[in-house]
Amino acid sequence: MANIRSKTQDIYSLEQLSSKSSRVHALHPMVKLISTLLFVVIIVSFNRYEFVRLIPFVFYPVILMALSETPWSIMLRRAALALPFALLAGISNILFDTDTAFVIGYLPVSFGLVSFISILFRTFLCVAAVLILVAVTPFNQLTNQLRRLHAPDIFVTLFEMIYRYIGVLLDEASAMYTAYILRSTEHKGLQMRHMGSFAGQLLIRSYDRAERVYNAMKCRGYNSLASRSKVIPLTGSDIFYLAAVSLPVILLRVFDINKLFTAVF
Amino acid sequence: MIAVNNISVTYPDGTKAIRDVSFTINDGESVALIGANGAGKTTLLLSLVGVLKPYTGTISVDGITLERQTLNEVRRRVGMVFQNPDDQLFMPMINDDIAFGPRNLGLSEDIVEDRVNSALSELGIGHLRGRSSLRLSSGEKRIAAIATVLSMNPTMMIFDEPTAFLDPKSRRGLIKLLSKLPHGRLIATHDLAFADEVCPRTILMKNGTIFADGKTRELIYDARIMDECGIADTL
Amino acid sequence: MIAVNNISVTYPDGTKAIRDVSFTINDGESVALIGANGAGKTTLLLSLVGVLKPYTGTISVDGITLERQTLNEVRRRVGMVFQNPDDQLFMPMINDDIAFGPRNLGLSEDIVEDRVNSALSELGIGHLRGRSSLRLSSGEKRIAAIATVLSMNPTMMIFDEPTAFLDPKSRRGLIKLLSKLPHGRLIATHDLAFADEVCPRTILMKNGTIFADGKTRELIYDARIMDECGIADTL
Amino acid sequence: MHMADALLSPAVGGVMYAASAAAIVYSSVKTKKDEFAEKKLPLMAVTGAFVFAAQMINFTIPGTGSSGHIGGGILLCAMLGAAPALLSMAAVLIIQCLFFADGGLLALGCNIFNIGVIPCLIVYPLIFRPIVRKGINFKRITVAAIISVIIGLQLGSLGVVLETLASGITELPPGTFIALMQPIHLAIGLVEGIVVSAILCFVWKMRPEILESSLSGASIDKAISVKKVVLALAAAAVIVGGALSLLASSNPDGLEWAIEKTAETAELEAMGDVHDSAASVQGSTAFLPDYNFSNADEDSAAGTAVSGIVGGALTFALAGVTGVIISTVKKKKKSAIARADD
Ligand SMILES: Nc1ncnc2c1ncn2[C@@H]1O[C@H](COP(=O)(O)OP(=O)(O)OP(=O)(O)O)[C@@H](O)[C@H]1O
Ligand SMILES: Nc1ncnc2c1ncn2[C@@H]1O[C@H](COP(=O)(O)OP(=O)(O)OP(=O)(O)O)[C@@H](O)[C@H]1O
Ligand SMILES: [Mg+2]
Ligand SMILES: [Mg+2]
Repeated sequence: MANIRSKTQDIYSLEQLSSKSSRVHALHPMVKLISTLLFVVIIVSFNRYEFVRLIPFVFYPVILMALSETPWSIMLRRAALALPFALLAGISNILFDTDTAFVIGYLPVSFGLVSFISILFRTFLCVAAVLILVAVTPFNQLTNQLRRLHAPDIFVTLFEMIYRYIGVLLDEASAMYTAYILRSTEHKGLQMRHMGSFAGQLLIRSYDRAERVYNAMKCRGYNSLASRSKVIPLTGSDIFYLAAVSLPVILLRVFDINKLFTAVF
Repeated sequence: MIAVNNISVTYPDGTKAIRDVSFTINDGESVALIGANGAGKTTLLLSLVGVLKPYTGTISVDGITLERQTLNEVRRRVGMVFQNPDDQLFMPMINDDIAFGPRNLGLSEDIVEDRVNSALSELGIGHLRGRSSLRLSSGEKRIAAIATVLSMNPTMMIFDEPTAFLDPKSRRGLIKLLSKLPHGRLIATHDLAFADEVCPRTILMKNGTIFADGKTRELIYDARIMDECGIADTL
Repeated sequence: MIAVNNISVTYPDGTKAIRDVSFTINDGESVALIGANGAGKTTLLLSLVGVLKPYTGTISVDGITLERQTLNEVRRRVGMVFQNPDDQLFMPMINDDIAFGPRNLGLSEDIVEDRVNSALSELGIGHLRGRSSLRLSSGEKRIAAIATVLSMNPTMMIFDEPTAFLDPKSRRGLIKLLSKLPHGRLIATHDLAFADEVCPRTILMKNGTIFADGKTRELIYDARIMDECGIADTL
Repeated sequence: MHMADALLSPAVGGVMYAASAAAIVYSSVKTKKDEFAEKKLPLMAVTGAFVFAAQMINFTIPGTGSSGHIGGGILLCAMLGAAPALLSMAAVLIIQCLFFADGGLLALGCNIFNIGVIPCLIVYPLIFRPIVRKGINFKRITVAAIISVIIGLQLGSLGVVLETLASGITELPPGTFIALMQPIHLAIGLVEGIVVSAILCFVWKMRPEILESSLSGASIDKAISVKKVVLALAAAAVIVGGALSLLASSNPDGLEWAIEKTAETAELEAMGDVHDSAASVQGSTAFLPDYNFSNADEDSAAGTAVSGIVGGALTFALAGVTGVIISTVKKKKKSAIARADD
C-alpha cells in the first residue's frame, strides 16, 4: 500500500517544512492566512478566458517558495493530485467551446483551449498558495488562529486531534494491509468481501483507542471545552508582508499589466 | 501518600476485576505491581485516578478522600502515564501536550509556559519542544508522555508497563530517569528485572486480589510464589 | 534456506534504511536480529517477504530468487509474524484468520480445514477456534497470529518482536513453543534474554548495516560490542 | 468528488462557505449541549481519523478489476450521531484540503456541504435513522446503509454539478454534465454502500453497544430537527448569496464591478475605445471581457495575442530568475554562517 505510506510521508514532510525557520515562517499566522485567502479569491475571480492576466501571479509562489525553501518536488506532486477534476472540466471546454479566439500565424486558437489552459494554471496557483501556507505555518499556530477567529472550540480541538491520529491510524492500517497481502498471495490487493471485517476491525480498535485517549485526557484535568489560545502580537514586518502581498495582487486584479506593456511598447 | 481501603471494582458487564484490595504507598516510595495478563493491574491503576469508580471501599490521596467533588484535586496529585504513549500524546505538538494539563488546571499562560519548560529540562528533552509526536522514536514518546504528567506537579506517579516498546538502551535511560525523580510511584510491569532494579517493594496480584505484598527481591525470586500467581518465569 | 546478497533498501523519502547487507540462514537454524530502535530490523524483515523492494542486491529462498514473478512462491515459503498481533488478525473469528492464507493458496476446503486443525492443535489453542480476536488476551493473540502463518506451511518463519506485550508466563510459553517448531527462523527482538535462550546465532545491526554476526552468547555479553551498537544494557 | 478552486467562482464559493459554516456552528452547539460531549470528543477525533485512513484503503471491486474506497459521512453518523459526525467529517475535509491538496481552500465550503452536510444532516436523520430505529438488526442496517450512501452520493454529486455550473467555468451543458455525473455516482454509491453496510454489520456483531448508544435516546440527534437545520442553512445561503449576487448581477464579474464602483479606476479610460467597439460582440458571445480579441478585427487580435504570449513567456522567465536569485542568495548566506560557526 504505497498509497498509505506516501500519505504518512506527506504529513511528515510538511511537518518538517513548517518547523523550519525563515522570515516567512516567522510571520504572524493570521497575516499568512489572510494573504493566502486573498490570493485565492483574486485568482478565482478572473473569468475563464483570462489566462494571460493570470501569468504575473506566478511571482507569488515562486518568490515565497524560494524565501521559505519549500521544494518544488512537493509542490508539483500536489498539483498533479488536484489535476483530474480540473482536467475533466478543462477538456470539456475544449470540446464544447470551439469558437476561434484568435489566430497565431495560421493556427486558430479556440476559446476552449484558452479556458483549458487557464483552468490548469489556476489549479496550479491555488494549490501552490495553500501548500505554501501549510509549509510555513506550524499546525498549532493555524489552529490558534482559528480559535481567535471564534471558530467553535470543540471543533478546533477536534481538528487538532484528528490531525494527530491520522498518522497513528495510517500506520496501523498500513501494517494490517501488509499482513493481509502477505497471506493473500493469489490476489492483488484487498478484496471487497473482506472489507467489512478488515475495516471493521480497524474501526473497533479505533473505538477502544478513543476510550483510552479519553481516560488519558481526564487524568490531566480535562472536563470542559474551555477556550484557550495564546495571543501573538502583530509586528511591523507582518504589516509590511501583508501590504507587500496584497497591494500587488489587488493592483494586478484591477489593472491589466499586459495592456500597459502593449501601450508602452 | 495513597491509601487504598478494601476496594472492589466491577465492570458494567459484571466482570469482577478487583476484589477487596487494600494497601498504602508512602511519599517517595517506589512500588512495583506485578501480575499475569488480566490480573487487574490496569483496572486498579485506573481506579486510583478516579477513571473507574470502585464499587465498595475508599481511596485517599494525601488525606483527601476520592469522591466526585475531590476528583480534580486527586488527579492533580496523582499523575498517570499510560501503557501506550500514542494514547497520551493527542495534541499536534509535544509542547501542547505538556501544557494540556496545566491549562486545564486554569493556570495563567505564563505559569503554564514555566511548567512546560521545567518539565522539558528536567527530563532533558528540550529539543522535542516544537516537534510533533508523529515521528518520534518509542523511547522519545515514552519520555514525552512522562513530561505531560510531570507538568502537573504531581506528588505521586502511576505507570502502566513503562518499558513496553523500548529497546535496551532506552529502557536503561528510563531507569536512570526514574531514579532521579523524587515522586512516590506505583509501576505495573511484566519486566521483572526492571521491577527488581527500580522498586524495593512489590505488590503481587492474582485474579483481582493482592496475593502478596513485600520486598521485591523476596517475591520475584521465589519460584513457588511466582508460579502460584501464574507468572512463573526464571529471570 | 534464505540467502541475502548485498541488499540495500532506500525509502521513497531518501532514508537509506539498509545498506549492503548479506547473510544466509539455513533450514532449521534459529537466528536473532538485534539492534537499537531505527537500526533497520523491520525494514530488513519486510524486504525478505517482498513488501519492500531492495534497491540493489538479491534475496533467494530455497534457491528461488525473489522477483515479481516469484513473489507468491516466496511468500508461501516465508511466513511473517508481525509485531502487533492486532495487525494480523482481521477476520471475525480466529479460525477464519487461520484459514485465510490456505484459502488464498487455492486449496480445497477439506485441506484448508485440515490445515486449520493442525495449526490449532500444534499450538495447543483448539479452544480459541470460534472466538473473535477482539476478546483475546495479549498472549492468546500472539499465538493466534503465529497460527495464521503456520497454516501456510512455510519453511522459514520471520518474527518482529514476538515478546512485546507478553507477561512472563506467556513469554515462557512462547519460548517453549518455538523450541518445538522445526522451521528456520529470524527473530527481531529487544529482549536479549529471550534471544539468548531461543537463538544460538545473532545478527547485530547498526544504522542499517550488519555490525556483527556470530554466536549469541559471545555477542550479547560483550559490553563493548553492545555499547557500540547503541544497545548497551546489562542483562 | 472533491471540488477544486479552479472551477469555482468567488460568489458560489462564498455562499457555500456560509452554508457550511452555519452547519458547523449549529452542530458544535448541538454537540456541546450533549451531556456526553466531553467523552465524545476523543471518539469523534479517532473515528474521524479512521475515516481518513479507511479512505486510503482501496479494495478491488469484484468482476471489474477497478478499485473503490469508502465514504465516511453515513458511517460516522452511525457511530457518533448526526451533529458530531458532521464536525468530524468537516475536520477531515479541512485536513485533506490543507495537507493533501484534496479540494481547494475556496472550494472547502462546497466540499463540506456536499460530502458532510448532505449525508449527516439531511440523509441520516431522514433515511438511515428512521429505518434502523424501528429495531436494529442486520437486515435493517444493510438496507439503511446502502440506501443512505447512494442517496447521499447522488445529492452530493448533484451539488457538484450545480455549484460548477453556477460558477460558469465549464462549458459542459447541464444535461450532459448531469448525465455524466449521476450514473457514475450511482455505481460508486452502490459499492460504497455495500462496504459501509458490511463494516457496520461487523461492528454490530462484535460490539452491538456501539451502534445502540449512538441511536439511543441519550444521543443528540433526537434534538436535531431537520427543519431547523434546513432553515438555518437556507438563511445563511440567502444572505451571502443575495449580497454576492447583487454584485454579480450587474456585471458578470462581481468583484471587478465592486472595485470599479468603489474606486473610479483608470482601467476603463485606459482601455477606452477598444473596449467600446468590442462591447457589443462580447455581450452576445461571452468574449474575453478585458481582451480586445474580436472577430471583426482579426489582425489586431492576433497581434495582441502574440504580444500576450511573448509577454507571458517573459513573465514566466522573470519569475524563474527571481526564484533562482533568492535561493542562491539564501544558500550563500547560509554557507557564510556555517563558515562563521567553524
Ligand atoms: N472494559 C472492560 N469491560 C469488562 N471487563 C474488562 C474490561 N477491561 C478489562 N476487563 C477485564 O478485567 C480483568 C482485569 O483486566 P486488566 O486490564 O485490569 O488486567 P491487567 O492486569 O492490566 O492485564 P495486562 O497485563 O494484560 O495489561 C480482565 O479479566 C479483563 O478481561
Ligand atoms: N516508511 C518509512 N519512510 C521513511 N523512512 C522510514 C520508514 N520506515 C522506517 N523508516 C526509517 O528507516 C530506519 C529503519 O527503521 P526500522 O523500522 O526498520 O527500524 P527498527 O530496527 O525496526 O526499529 P524498532 O526497534 O524501533 O522497531 C529508521 O531510521 C526509520 O526512521
Ligand atoms: Mg494492563
Ligand atoms: Mg521495528
